[in-house]
Formats: sequence, structure tokens, C-alpha cells
Amino acid sequence: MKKYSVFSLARNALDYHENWTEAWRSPEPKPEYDVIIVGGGGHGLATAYYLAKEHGITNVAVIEKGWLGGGNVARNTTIVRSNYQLEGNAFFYEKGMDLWRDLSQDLNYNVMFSPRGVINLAHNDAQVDAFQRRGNTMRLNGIDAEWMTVDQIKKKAPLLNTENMRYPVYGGLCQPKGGTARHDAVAWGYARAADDRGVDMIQNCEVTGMRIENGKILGVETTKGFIGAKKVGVAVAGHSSQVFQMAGMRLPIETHLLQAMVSEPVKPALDTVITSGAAHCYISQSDKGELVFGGDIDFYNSYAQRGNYPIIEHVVTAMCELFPAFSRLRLMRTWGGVMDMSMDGTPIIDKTPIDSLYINAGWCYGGFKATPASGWCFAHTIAQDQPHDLSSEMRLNRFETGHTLDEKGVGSTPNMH
Amino acid sequence: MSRSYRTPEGGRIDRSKLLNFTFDGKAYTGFQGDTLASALLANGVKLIARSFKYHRPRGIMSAGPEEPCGMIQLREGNRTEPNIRATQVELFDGLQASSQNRWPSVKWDINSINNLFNRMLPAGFYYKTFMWPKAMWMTYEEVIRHAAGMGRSADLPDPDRYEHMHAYCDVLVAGGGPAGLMAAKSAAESGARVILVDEHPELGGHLRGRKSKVGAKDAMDWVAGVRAELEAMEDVTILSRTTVASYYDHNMLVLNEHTGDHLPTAEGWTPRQRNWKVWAKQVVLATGSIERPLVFGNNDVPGVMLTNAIQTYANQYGVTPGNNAVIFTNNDSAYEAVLDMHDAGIRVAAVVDNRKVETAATATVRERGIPVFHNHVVFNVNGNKHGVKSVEVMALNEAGDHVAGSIIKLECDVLGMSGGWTPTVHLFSQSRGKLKWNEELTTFVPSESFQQERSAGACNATWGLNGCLKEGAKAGAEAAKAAGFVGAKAASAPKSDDHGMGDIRAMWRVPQPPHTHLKRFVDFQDDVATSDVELAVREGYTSIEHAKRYTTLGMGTDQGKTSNVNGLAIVSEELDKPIPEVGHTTFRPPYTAVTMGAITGTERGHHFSPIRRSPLHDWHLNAGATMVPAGMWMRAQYYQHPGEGMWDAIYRETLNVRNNVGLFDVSPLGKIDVQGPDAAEFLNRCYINGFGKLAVGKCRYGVMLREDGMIFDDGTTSRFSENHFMMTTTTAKAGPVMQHLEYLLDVEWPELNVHVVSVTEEWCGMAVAGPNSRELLSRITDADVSDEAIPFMGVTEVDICGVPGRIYRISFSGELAYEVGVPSDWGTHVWSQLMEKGADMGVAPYGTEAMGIMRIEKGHVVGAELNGRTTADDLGFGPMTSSKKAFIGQHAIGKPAFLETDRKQLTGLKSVDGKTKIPRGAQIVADPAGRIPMEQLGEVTANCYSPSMKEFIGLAIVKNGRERKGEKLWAYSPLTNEKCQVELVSPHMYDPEGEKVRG
Amino acid sequence: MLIKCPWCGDRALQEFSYQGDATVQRPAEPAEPTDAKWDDEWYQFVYLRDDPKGWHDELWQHNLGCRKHFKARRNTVTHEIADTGPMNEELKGGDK
Amino acid sequence: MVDLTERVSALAAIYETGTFGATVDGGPSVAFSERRPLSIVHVAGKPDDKAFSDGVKTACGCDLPTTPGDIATSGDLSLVWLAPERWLAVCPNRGSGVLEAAFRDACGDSGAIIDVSHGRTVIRLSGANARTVLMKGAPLDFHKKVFTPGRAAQSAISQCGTLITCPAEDTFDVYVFRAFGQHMWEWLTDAAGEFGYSVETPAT
Repeated sequence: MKKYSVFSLARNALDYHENWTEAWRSPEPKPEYDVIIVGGGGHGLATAYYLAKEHGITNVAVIEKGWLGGGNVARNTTIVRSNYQLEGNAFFYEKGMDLWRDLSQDLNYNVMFSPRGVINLAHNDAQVDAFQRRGNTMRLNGIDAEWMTVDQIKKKAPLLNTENMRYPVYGGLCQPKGGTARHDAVAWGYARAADDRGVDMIQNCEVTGMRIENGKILGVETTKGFIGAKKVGVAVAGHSSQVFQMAGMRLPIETHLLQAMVSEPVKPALDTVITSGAAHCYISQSDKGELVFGGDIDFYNSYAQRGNYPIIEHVVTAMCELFPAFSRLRLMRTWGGVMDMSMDGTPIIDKTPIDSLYINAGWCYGGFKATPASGWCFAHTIAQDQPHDLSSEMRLNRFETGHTLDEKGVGSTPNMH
Repeated sequence: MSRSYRTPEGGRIDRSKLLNFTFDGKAYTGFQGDTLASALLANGVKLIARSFKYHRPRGIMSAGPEEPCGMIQLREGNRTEPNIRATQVELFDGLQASSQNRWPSVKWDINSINNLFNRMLPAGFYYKTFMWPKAMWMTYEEVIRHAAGMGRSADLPDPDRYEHMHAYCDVLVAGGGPAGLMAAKSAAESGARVILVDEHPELGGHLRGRKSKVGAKDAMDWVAGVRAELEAMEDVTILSRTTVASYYDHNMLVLNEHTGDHLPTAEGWTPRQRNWKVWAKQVVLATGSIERPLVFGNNDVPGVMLTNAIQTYANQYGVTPGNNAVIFTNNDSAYEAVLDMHDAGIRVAAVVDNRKVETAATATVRERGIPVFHNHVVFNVNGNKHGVKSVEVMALNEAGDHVAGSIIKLECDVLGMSGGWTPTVHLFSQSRGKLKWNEELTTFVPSESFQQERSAGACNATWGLNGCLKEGAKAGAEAAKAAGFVGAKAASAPKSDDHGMGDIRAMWRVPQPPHTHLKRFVDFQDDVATSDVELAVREGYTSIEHAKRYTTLGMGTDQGKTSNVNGLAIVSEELDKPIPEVGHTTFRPPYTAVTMGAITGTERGHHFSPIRRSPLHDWHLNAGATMVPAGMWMRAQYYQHPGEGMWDAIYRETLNVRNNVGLFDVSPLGKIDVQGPDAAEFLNRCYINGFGKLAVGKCRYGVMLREDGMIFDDGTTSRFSENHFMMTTTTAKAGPVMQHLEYLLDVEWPELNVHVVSVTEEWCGMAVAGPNSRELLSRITDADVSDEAIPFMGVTEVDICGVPGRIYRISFSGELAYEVGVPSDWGTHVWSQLMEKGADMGVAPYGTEAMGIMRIEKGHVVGAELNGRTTADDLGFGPMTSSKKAFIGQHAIGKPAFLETDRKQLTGLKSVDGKTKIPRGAQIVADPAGRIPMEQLGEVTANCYSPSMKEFIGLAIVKNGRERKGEKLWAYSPLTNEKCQVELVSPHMYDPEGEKVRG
Repeated sequence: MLIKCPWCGDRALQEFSYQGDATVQRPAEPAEPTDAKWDDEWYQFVYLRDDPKGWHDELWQHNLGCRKHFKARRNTVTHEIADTGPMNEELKGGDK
Repeated sequence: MVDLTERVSALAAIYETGTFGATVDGGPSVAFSERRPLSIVHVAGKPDDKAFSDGVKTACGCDLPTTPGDIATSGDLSLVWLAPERWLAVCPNRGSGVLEAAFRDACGDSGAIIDVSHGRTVIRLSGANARTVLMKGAPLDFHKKVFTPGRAAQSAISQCGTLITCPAEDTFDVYVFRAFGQHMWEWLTDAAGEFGYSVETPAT
């Protein structure tokens, strides 16, 4: 791999950049791999990278039906945080934060991880209680958390409305080391680094079936033919139900659609990430200057990657309530992604009842920030054939046993998580 | 400098109405009917912006919404707006605009240094660098953020008014050009309800900028005639200055109407913008087309324009963007423009046409003595921030892939380019219509429709006027027919001229001489040049989506209206793959950016969410209550007396209940009337405890579970007769519980004969609580209120203060207490009577804070304990759970996790030293000095100072909490650096035996 | 979206609330009440879904209209609605 | 005893008669008033249960309207279709519990009757631009040929569930839960501002 650096950039500038090589190869699939990862999104690519890097398993293929990083890693609101209440989530996401901090250097690809702080606004006393409870848990778990008064929040986000609003701001829970990252770069960086370690990235190749004999998976049928594998890990986000149906499994998952949007780019106007549960909105500003924001899912099952207007209206309304000055900015582009909403709002990283078939699914709204930790733990689960300690509560059978991890506490209504 | 670029006459402007405006502080004038762009051009202002990345000088390129370069900051103060396309701003008197993305000025912009280093800044350069030293990224980022970003946001709340409108129609026509007008006319004549939408103030589409004839008439006279005809019809709505922004499922479209943007300020009741949500049975898309730039060296110099833009400025605005033009084209459409320019007094130095063969159009130009260079290209523009100085022209080789021969230098001050036309298929594509590549026309055209729509005219790649009129008429009739107007006929289209585009010679990148590296821009706004697209492909970003994201091609505020086709064609050439295989990126709503305020409409400030007011709302306000939102409701938090602090008031209110009598407004509690022969059975299935045997005249506390076994809600339910109950819910869950009951009756148990009706609003509820409550009650009703007549958990219907009401003997405070319900319109009357009749005994209202303290003292559970992760057993309701009947959630109770012994259970807390406050939101730990990460045994769910018990108390859910009574642990809040040693006690801390409530 | 309430007719999406998969069947209760019994049948009912890509029979409530629940056969890829109907009627259309 | 007709409206604190909004040629084109006091009873039952449908007829003098969105009238009483098994009976105040009792007595055990007279605020809009005001708020088709006198529809205005009826040409009644009454009044009158509007004294 040709190292990226300011020097290589300067050297190549002299040649009008005509000597850069491809970031990853586009090989034809081999007949068999040690591990096949189905799904070339952020999680699949990260898994392949950590399989190679941490477990020395390099005879790996990532099979992607479209283009690498074309799923939710291409269409999220870029927020990175680990401000979770439940233990089963907290340490997992905090591992993610550790990985995020060094990710650009580790991958030799600038993913622009920007720990500019994530503030959850509390709009009433009950929320102050709940957020302080969460903040205290975070601190006792060793995760950074600060309580911010309204004045402190105002200082960090001067354009935020805190008083002249229907639900005034009472304060906020800040995770100072949370922030944003450049979403596409995460996928590309992992792909390039995995490629460098020998992983084959097979794009435009759709998995059409799973070959399972005597309860063990032997490989996958694809649009490029059968590809054998000793182990198969599936990380296909919004298409989990479909892919596992090929293995005869029904999942505690529904596929829903989440829209996000950006304003036209403006000069810096918001230097942190603001989220408001009461207003159903989260917002940050990209380095390019666009306000990036989103809210609730569309509530009905969908595989469409395109939503409808009521939610757009709702999210924009919430955003303008939080930032009345942004009312004059213009909404430039909206889009949708499909997400696998699990029945308790928490992901699943686990073995399956089928030998050598592994599942990584159910990411709900939270897949992007989890990318490194998810890849890390899933790689471990596949390599060691047992869950990693950090994801040991993200088991598939937790619904059956009652050990659900329900941060929001809304129960088995996936569209409410 | 001050010479005018205005033609002596002509144009569709009102020369009698002179308008003053400023740009970058300098005063200029224009006319009514100008856009800011035409007015600036008329004043000879060429440089108006700096580009996104390299801060190159930019001017105006187009005359419409596709403008990628000419963006400005409009208005000032709290009405300022960034990134406004000067081509879309209607000039008004007093308009203030300024350039953006420059410092200190658009002429001397410090960041234009980026252009010198542009070789260091290829596509995606930031992915390759800024990684060292690691800690520096945030510093680099700050510099990058300030360099990026174009215009600036206002920093004050938006003062303008925005509204919404909802409408249904048979046929919506998007676009008021020739095709759209004929479509609207045909559909309307059939009797269909028609909405015709056009983004410009004037209908006519491209006709506005041309000198076409329709029949014998000047085209714009014909437009006016059709408009008048349509306006006279009852069921036609014409919305001009309105953009069809988005096309959603089932023919739901969003329109953005600019009701006040053309005014100095939209004042009073006039909304600035209005968003329409329209459900159309059928849609005709007549959205026209956009001219494509050609991709050659330095094609971004101010003064390089789309050919039709020059034509439009000349014809519509009487403005000549230059005196001496060169036109560079690959198709016939530019020739008509050349003639118009010539008519307007612009000298046309030459037409450079990359096609080898002369067409009929060529002759029309030659007749005027204008030289035409065939098989030649403009490969470079010489110029700077002051504009174009000259262009360099070379011949093409036989294959057309290289330039050959010698350089011809042509002096000029404006260059028109025409790379063919791109149908505006955005809405078609948003509607899920499939696009097909047409090699002959070198563009994507609509093929299969998905929704109830059809395309007509230029957006369907029908170029000639005659064709557009006919196709529009036919589409309108078809749409009306499909909407049920079976007799619809295509209105007859007047014969008109029919210039097309002729054959087009695609040339996605204009070749340049060997060893030259001129910047050839593809996406002007985001500074994406051919070299960037080539680099992306070279580096393996070969999917069109990868190429777009890596280079940011088409991701600017114009969303690639002029750049997308050129971009994907270059990717296709680089990959040596046909364009259809490369495909196109997704067209996302909206078509042009829409002001957020317009999307928000009226739902701002106190209308963000409706305020729900109790019947006693005004009483609370008059009594000086501090009101606090509780969901949509506003509730009285406490009633502060003069000289009192907040907590003084709260403790006073609490003690007044404990020692005397207090009143609390419980109207927001959810109330659901449950009636029918199966009502008792239904309640039995909903609650964990039994309701079948509840006696008439009694009420009972009940707990509901979800299907997954967690607690859903709680409340008391009263029985008024065999088949008539009233359920109460928590305030927060009133809606969800109602929905849950309706679901069960509609879906799971339709066989049950039960009707549920929300009666929350019918009743004003008042808690009368305290040792003197019975005495007070006896003063407002003649009914017997003795313990025998209304025992604990009894309910009775009586007259209260002369109105029919209900008295429930229930207590949330733990005191002898009642809840009085009267129909809402009489609520204030009864409450006032209670206040008056109890004056001598010191009755006082209490708010949610005092209520909160008393519930903690009694260990009643609320939202923090009912957090969706607690089971009935966790909170101590295990013994209530019936095993004699089936109920929702019963089976889930059997899950293994529910039977584990270390579940978190409800417990009371007392501060061990009696002086230290139990911190809010604290965690329960064994030793706060322990190591992080620290085991957390539980969490504090509520905390307060109990003025009755004179100590700090709280509630918590703690692992195996019931077994741990007497244990001393710590409530620890590292967030606030507070800790308190606590003893775990029964949650029933005040009057544990419940003697008072039964008193 | 424009959804046809079986009673009120075509109405805008914002009047409705989505209520989940209409094909899951609540397990029958035993004739005689027993102690809580959590088994595979209940697990499947509460947690597992087919989550089809394509035609989906689902529940909606016209909660800002007549408040009735009804069934809809909707395509989860295209959002087309082939049919809607009261709970006791069979849905038609789609390619189910 | 208080006079049982002396009921305090949810709009009491803000109700002010007069002319408001923009000054327009020809004067205000929307008139507002609160309809009050009213007797309102929620009637539920199975229309094919003869005891119930006969009872309703006895109680109010008209047949149950079974076509969605229809309103049956008898004298000063309207019976509005709400849902397949639910109706709202509305008439000028007949005194506390009187209308409810009439239905209860007539229907006996069949059907579920509940008085909601105090639970609704009813705002009347009339005039040439009344429709346009409603179009700003509700996603319904208010076209003259569609939303005709004698029709009703439930929908939402400004996030509040509403029942909108059209008792006469260019006249509409907007029913909302009482607690939303003030919000709805403010919202509707604000939406009518551009047309100019008058507020008349309350009447049934």
C-alpha cells in the first residue's frame, strides 16, 4: 500500500496525480475463503480488517451486492458517541471510542474523526433526572460525561434556542469526546486497509443463497457463482431479515426507513453535536458547512431507501425550534436509509444456530458510530467462534430468555426504538 | 465601468420603474422585472462570487435555477440568507446583496491563494493528509471549516411568517412552459381540477427568453391568452413563483410558493413563503430542460455563460452580458440564440462548432456575416476576475479526440457555450420513474413511469416548440382521462416554429494541446474538474456513487443540475463502459433547496406543539402558579407566595397537605370510559389483577403489562354499574393506553362487546387531600361523605356545589384524600368553592413538586420507575398478579430473566446522616472511592427532602433491593461530585401502615 | 402516501399510525388459566417477524380519523398499496 | 344551585368579539364564533343491533347515518358519523345529563352512551375564505363539490385531532378536545389573519 501523507501528496502533485494507484483491488472471487463477510458496508469492511489485523485471518472475502459502503455508512448523520446507560452497551461503544480516536492513523486514511462533543438536551425535570442518571453511569463505567448548564450550552452553541420555546432547555448531558466522522471515508479507509492485508473486496456480487449441510454452512451462492467458506459472517444492516431467510431463520428484526437531510453549506454556525429527544432531532455541521440532521424513522416497514414527507416536516420543524436562525437556511437534499430495527433497540453480534454462520444485525439508528467496535467484536466472534466479552450481552437468544437490552424501555415495538 | 449593458429598448422589464439596490455596499439601479443577475449584468458587474474550494472568481453562468456560480448573500440582519442564486432573485427596491465566501472582498480574496496550490488539493486530498500529528486534526479542521461553507447563516431568529396549504386535484401540471400550458388547458377543458405550477413569476418557460411565435402571435402574447383562459375557469389554480420541490409516494407533491420574496419585506399577514402539500390524481411533468456547459480549459472565468442565458438576458431583460461574444456549441440550438444576440446589438465574433458538417442553422448565422468554425473547439479561455478577454480555438483531428493545427485567438468579453440540453427529470426520477440513456440525444430521458404521471415537452427530450405544444396537449388530455374525465380531448395546438437541437456531437471533455493541464470544470460550484473525476476513477472510486462522493461532484447547492451528465459521461469514458452501465446517481428531493421556515410553517414557538390546558389553567395563572410543561399539558408546579423561595413554597404546600388540606389539579390524568357487557372481562385481560369482582361503587388500583412482560402503565379503575367502568391512566400514557385498548378490541378480541371512549377532557379532576379533606368535602356537597358512605377506594356520584360530580376516595399523597370530578366547564366553579369554603381551615393548592415529594414519601411509582425495563415483581406488585386468569403479558412473566434473583427491585432510601442530600440521578454503589469502572448496584430514581419526616429520602431500584433492607450503601453522583450514604428501607416511608388514607 | 381507510376513504399518511405486522397470531390462551408459560409460540409472537421485502400485510390505525384499525397490503419496496380492508376481510391484490 | 347553563368556556380568557387581522377591501371574509353551550353525547353500538338503532331513533328522532362522514339531523340535533360503530349527537344544551339520559333510556343495555358535552370546544368558521383557512390546517379535500353541507370528516389541524363538519354552505364547525380549545382558536384565527376576520358572540 502506498502510504498517504502530505509528502506523497506533494510528490504526486508534480505528476498531476497521474500515478496514484487504486485504493483497493477488484479481484474475481476465489473458489473458497477461510471467511466470507456478506455485506461490504462499514461493519463488514471493519470486520474483514480486524480479522486480518487482530486474528491473522487474511484469506477473507467481503461480498457486496452493490458498491462498497453504499448502505447506511453512506447515508447517516455521522455522529459518534458512547453515551449509553445499560452496561451491555456502554463498554462496547466505549471500545468503539478508543478505536475511533486512532482510526485515521491506524488505517492511514483520514476519517476526520472530530471529537467536538455531543450534547443531549434535557427539556424537563424528568429528563434532567434521566440524563444525570445516565451521565453518572457513564462516569462510573469510565466514560466521559459532563453535565452542562443552560449557560454552558449556550456558550458552546450560541444559536441554540433555550428559552423562548415550547419546551425550554433545562441543561444537557455532554459527552465531550463524542463527535462526528466523515462517513464515506470510514468505509473507504477500512476497505483500503483490509485490501492491503489481503482481503478481497468483491463488489456487484449479490448473495442469492446459503449452502448449509448438516447444520453447517459451507459457503454462499452468489450472482458470480458459488463461493465456499469455512465461516460466513453476515453484516447487511437493512437486509438482515432477507439474508437470514436464506438460512431459514426468522429474526427479531423489522426493516424500517430513516431519513436524514442537509442544508446548504454555510460558514461555521454550530461547533458541536446537539441532540434533543424531546424535539426528535439531532444536528451537527459538516466540515463542508452543511447542517446535517435527522430525527425519527418513518414508522412503517420499508426497504425503499426513500421516505415520505411528514417526517421531513417534523424533523425540520424540530430543528427550527432548536435553532430559529436556521429557519432561513434552505434544505438542500434529503435521503433515506433502511435499518434493521431490533426488538429492543440493541444490536445482535453472535453465533447462530447454524454452525459457522455468524450474525451482525439489528443496529437500529446506531450503526455508524458502532462501526469500529462492531467490526472488532464480530471479527473476534468469527475467529474465536464465541462472542467477545464486550458484546456478550448482544446475544441472539436474549429475546427468548428475557435478557433484552432496552435503552428506551419501549419493548418489542421496533419502530419505537 | 459605468457604461450600461442595457439595450435601448425591448425586454420584458418595466423601464418606468427604476429600482435601487446595492451589491457589496455599492449602489446600482435596475428595473421592475429584473432579476438580481440581470441587473448586475446590466451594470457591468461580472465578478460576484468566489468558488468553493479554490476561491476562483466567478460570475453568472445561467439565467435560472441551475445557476452553479452566481450565488450571493441576500438581505441583512435577521433576514439575511446565504447561497441565493442571483438568477432567481426578483429585484425589488432597496435590495441589499453581497458576495460571499471571500475575505476581505470578492475582488481581493485571501483564500484565492488556494488556487495557486490547486495541484496540492485534488479530489479527496483531505483523506490523504492532515493525519499528523494526531492531535492537530481539530486545528486543521477549524481552518478547513472556515475556508469552506459559502455564505453565512443569520444569527437571529427568523422574523418572517410561513404557512402551509393542503390541496387535492385531478391533474397537477409542473411547469408553465408551452407543454405545461397546453397540458393544463386540455385537462381543465375536460372539467378536471387542475393546479398549474411554475417557478417563475411569469408563465411561459423558455418562451420568456426567446422570440418565438405561436400561431400568428408572439409567443408571450399567446401565453398571456392561455393564462387568462385558465384563470377564468373555476377549478384551475395557477401557482406562479412556486416550485414543485418534491414528489413522494402516491402522487403526493410538495410545492414551495414564494409569496413574499419579491417584496422588500413580507410584512403583516403576508407569509414570506407557503408550502403546499398536494395529492394529485394525475401529474403532468412539463419541467423543461437545462442547457449543458461544455468542459474546456478555464471554462469558469466570469463571462463564460450558457448560450441560452445570454439569449434570455437579451430578450427578457434587455441586457447584453457582453459586447463581443464567441459562441461554442455542439448543436443547433445555439444558432437561434446567436441571431437574437445579434439583434440585441451584441457583436458575435464567431461561432465555434465542434461538428464537422454544416447544418441549415449555420446558414442563418453566416447570412449575418458571422464566421462559423466547424470541427473546431474552444479549448481555453483567457481572462481573470474582470472577465473573459479572449478564447483560444483549435481544430479537431479526424477522430475528434485531439486538437490539431494552430491556435486561433479570438478576442471577446463573453463566451456562450452549449453542450446540448438535459431534460429536467428530477421529479420524474423522484417519482420512481425509470430513466433511459438516449445515445442520439446524449441524455437520459424518461422511460417507464411508476406513478400516475407522464412527461411532456423538453423534459421528455422533445425539443421543438411545435412538438412541445402537441405533446403537452396530449399529456393533459391523457391525465384528465386517467383521472376519470373520460371525454377529455387534447386542446388543439397552434402551429408554430419548431427549431430543434439538430444533431449533437457529444464531447464530454474538450481536448487540449499536449502537455497542457488547464482546469476544465465539470461541477463549477464544488470546483470539480476533469482531473478530479479522472483521479477518482484511477483510485478505484469507479461506481458513480463513489466518484460523486469522492469528488463531491453534484453535491453543491445546485445539486449538479449542470454537471451530472457531464460528470457521469467522463466516468464512463474513463472506465470505457457505456453510460447506461455507469448509471446515474439518485435524484433526491427537493428539486431546488427549500427554506426550512417554509417546511416548518406555523409550528414555531408556542405552536411548536399545541398547549393542552386544564379547565383550571387560568385559575392557576391567576394564583401565580409557576407552570411547567408535562407532555402537551401545562401543569402548576408550585404557587410561590411573596417572600418565599421556590422550595419554601413547595415544602409549605406539602406540609399543608400533611397537616391540613390541599388541592391538586389532576385533570391531565387520562380517563377512559369503558362500557359494554364484556367490559369486566376486558379489564381482567388488560390488568394483572382481577376486575371481574370489583363491586359497583368501588375503584381499584391496577397494573398493565406489555406483551413482553414489562409494566406498561398503572392507574385506578372505577365501576359505576355492571357494564360501566372508568379507567384512569398516567398523564404520559393516556394516548398510548387508549391506542392499546382500541388495538385489543379491534384486532385481538373483536368478539368482546366493549366500547372505549376517551373522557379525559370531559372531567375536571381535583385531588382534595389531607386530614381535613373530609370536612372540606362536607362543605361543598349535601351528600354523605362519611367513611361508611365513601369508604377507602369507594366512588360515588353526587351533586357538588350544585353540579353533578363524582367523588373517588383515592389517595396518591398518602393522606385521607378524595378525588373530585366535575364536568370541565364547571371545574373552576367547584375549585373556587373548595378554596372559599376551606379558607378558614387554610386550604391551599399544591403543585406537581409537592405531589412529587409526597409520592416519594409513600413509595408510589411513576415514570422513572416505570421505565419500561421493570416488571410488576420488580416494583413490588408481584402479590397483586393474578394466576387465575389470562392477561396481557402473563406469559412473558415466565421468561428466565424474570425469575433471576439479582433483578433490580424498588426500594426506599434514607440519608444515613440525615443531613446530606441524596444526589439526583445517582448510582447506588458499595464504595464511591472504589476503582472505575465501578460496579453499580442500582440507581436512584427519585430524591427529595421530606418536610414531613424532616430527612432526605429517595427511591431507587437496586439489585435484590427487597432483601437488602437495612443495608448501608452509597448514592454517588460523580457528575455533580456528590455522594450520600444511604440506608435501604421499605419504599413505604410515610405512614407505612396506611392508617391515614383509611382514616 | 395516501392511504385508503376502509371507512373514511383516501386520507393523507399523517392521519394514520402504523401498527405492525398483521400476520402474527396471538397464541390462543389455554381453556383453564395456568401459570405463566413462556414458550416458543409466545416468543415468536412477541419477537419474530417475517419482515418481507415486497408485499406485506400489515395493520394501520386511522388514529386521527375514525380511529379504527384495519389491514393493508403494502409493498415495502415501492410503498404501493394493493388493498386495504377491515380486520375480518381477506385482502386482495399484490402478488401474494 | 348554579345555573346549569352557566358553563365556563375553554375560550373564556381569550374570547373577544370584534374585527381583527388584515384590513382588506370588502371587509373580513371569515367569521368566527364559539358554538356553546351544547349537549354532546358519544353514542356507540352496533348498527345491526335493532334495539340499539331503534333506541337511537327514539332518543333523537333520526336514523343512524351509516355512510362514513354523513350527518343526520332532527330538529336542532345532529348525529354525526364518527366510525363504523360510533356517532356524536350534538344539539344546543338540553341541561346536564338530559341528552345522555334520553339515549340511555331509549337504548337500554345495547350500545354505550357517554356524555362528552364538556369535553369539546366547537369553533364555527364561516364566510368566503373559511375553506381556505381550513386548507391551511388539515390535509383534507375541502373542495366545494366534495366537502358539502351535511358532511363531516375527522382529521388533524396543527397536530390536534379534529372533527370538522359542514352544516351549511361556507360554514364549518371544528370540534377539538376542550384542552386544545384555546390553541385551536389561536391557530385558526391566526390563519385567517390575511383575510381579515370577525369574532361574533357565541351561539349554539
